[in-house]
Amino acid sequence: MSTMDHDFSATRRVILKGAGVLTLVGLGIVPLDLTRAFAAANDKYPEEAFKQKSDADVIKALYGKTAEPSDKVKMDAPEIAENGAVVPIAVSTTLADVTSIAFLVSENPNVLIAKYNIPAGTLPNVANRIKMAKTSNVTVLVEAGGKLYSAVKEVKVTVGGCGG
Amino acid sequence: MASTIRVRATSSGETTEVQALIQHPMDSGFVKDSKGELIPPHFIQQLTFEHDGKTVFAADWGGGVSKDPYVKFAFKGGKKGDELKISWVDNKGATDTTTAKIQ
Amino acid sequence: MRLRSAITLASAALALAALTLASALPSGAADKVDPVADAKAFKKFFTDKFPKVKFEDFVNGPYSMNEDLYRQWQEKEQFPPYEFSLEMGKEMFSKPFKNGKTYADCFPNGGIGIRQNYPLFDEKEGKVITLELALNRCREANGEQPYSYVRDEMAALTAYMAFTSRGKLMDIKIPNDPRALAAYENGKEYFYTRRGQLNFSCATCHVQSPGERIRAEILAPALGIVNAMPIYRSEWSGMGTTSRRFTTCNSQIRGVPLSPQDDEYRNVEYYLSYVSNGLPISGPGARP
Amino acid sequence: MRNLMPKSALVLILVAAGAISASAAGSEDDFKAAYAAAEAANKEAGKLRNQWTTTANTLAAAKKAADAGDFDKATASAKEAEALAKASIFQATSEKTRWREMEIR
Repeated sequence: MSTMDHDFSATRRVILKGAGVLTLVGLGIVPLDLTRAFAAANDKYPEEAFKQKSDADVIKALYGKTAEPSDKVKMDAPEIAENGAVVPIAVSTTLADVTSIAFLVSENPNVLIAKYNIPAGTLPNVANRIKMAKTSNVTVLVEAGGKLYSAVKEVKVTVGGCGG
Repeated sequence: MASTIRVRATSSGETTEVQALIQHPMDSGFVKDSKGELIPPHFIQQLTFEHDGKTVFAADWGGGVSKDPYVKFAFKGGKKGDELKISWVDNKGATDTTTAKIQ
Repeated sequence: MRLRSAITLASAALALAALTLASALPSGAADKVDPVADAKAFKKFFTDKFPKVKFEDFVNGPYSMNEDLYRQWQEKEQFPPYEFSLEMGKEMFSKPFKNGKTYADCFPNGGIGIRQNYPLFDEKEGKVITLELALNRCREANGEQPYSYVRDEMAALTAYMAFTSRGKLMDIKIPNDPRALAAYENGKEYFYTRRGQLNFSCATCHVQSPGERIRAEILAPALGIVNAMPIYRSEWSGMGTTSRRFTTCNSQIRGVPLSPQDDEYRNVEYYLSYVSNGLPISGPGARP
Repeated sequence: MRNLMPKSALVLILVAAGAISASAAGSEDDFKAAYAAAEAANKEAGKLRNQWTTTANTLAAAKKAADAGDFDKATASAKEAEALAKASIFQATSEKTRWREMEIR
């Protein structure tokens, strides 16, 4: 069942036409998964993924497959964040067919920070500003051609951005 | 009231670079106020950019995105004078929408 | 509990002991007040200490002294966090009071491009008038309630006024009036006077240690520090005025802050601004 | 320029701290006297425009302990507050001339 989920989200933009969803219903998918199927179709907010407490659980909830490190994923992040409340992180990649990019901070109370959906025609480069509670690995996931790639960098935080 | 969304979109001919800054507290739900009580979560969950009736960028955000969030991306196409529609919805159901002209 | 109180006491005694030990040192004679010489020495101190920092970059605080920080700042400046405050200030500035007048009516040149002249010494009143004070007086003169000196509206208004003055060189005048010199001298004294349980003066952090980290923060040099006001501080998650900077500095060293716009704070701002003459206005600024 | 604390001073401090906390006595009257003395000293520091936040905090702790009926603790805190206030007075007084040592010239 979970395999189906993965394939689904990986290629969701291709099968968004109503027929695909209907077919799934016909296959007798349980309501929970139906919701998720629609979720993908409508870019529904990945509520569960945002509640996860570890990189692995986020990746599982979001993509359901493992990520392989890639030197084609370039992350631009400071060595030492000036303040954990505002840490500028940018990513770019030379990978083709990128469909989404996600930012994870391992040591934050909720690990997933943001997921960006990249339609065809949009460049696989994103910059944003994130909060970091303390020194942590920052992971960028790039979903491209149905596969998942990652890059990791440690960012030191001396003034935390999550209270205190 | 002024929009909560500020956008700068510039076309270089082939691509359009978009930067947006949004006024929002982005409370994660993990921070305590001065009285030691947790500030309830209040953050933007989804942000979309549309050009010519098509979504060119869509963000799913958690409470870990900085206060007054900023994002930058670029897409192929887009001419000077084209409109870009930006909208967000937060976890309390509040929304805002604006349109910006590509420069 | 006992340990805690012993520590508190110990630190009290520490300050005492430090004072006692140091009081054997010769104290400077009360020299003639010479602002021109002061300003020259002040600039020389910083340019000697940081030979690589370009003179006009001193207004960029800690960013001018650390490459990693500088890059983060450059990224932030692409769409700076003070943007909303600045826009709010612009709107507020042009919106008439209930009596139909505007802020522009209270200031020379309609309030545009004049930030570099504040604070100024008012010879009629015999006191230093800061921009923040002038703004609230403008409001009161027009039948409006004054704003809090430390927060949003005041930061927004001063952000806008600073923005219209960006690049103009700080140009503080000390008129030939003994009261002006006295205010300047009093500001200088405040700047160098150690206070609070930590026994720090403004100078301890911003003259002796800029570029260094205190706890986690990289300190800004005193030279040009006022040129960037008001500032959006990530630590505050918001904007703050010069008043906010002074009062929070005082409480950080465990001293009870004076009221915002207290004569002494106005005098410190006068002193600090005067010795930063010739440096460009860079406010509103963004700081860690 | 920088005032680093010599080791000998630290010894002094510890002795002073021990002496004061040992002398803390227990009755309500003792507390009231100690509290009044601390308040007076802090007021004086206020006139010199150099109150310490820690003095106010310690005074508040003293009051809280007294309200809870713990006069041992209340008196000790009040005496501590007085010591802090006196240190702040001393600081303000000596800085009247000492600030010039820090001045850039």
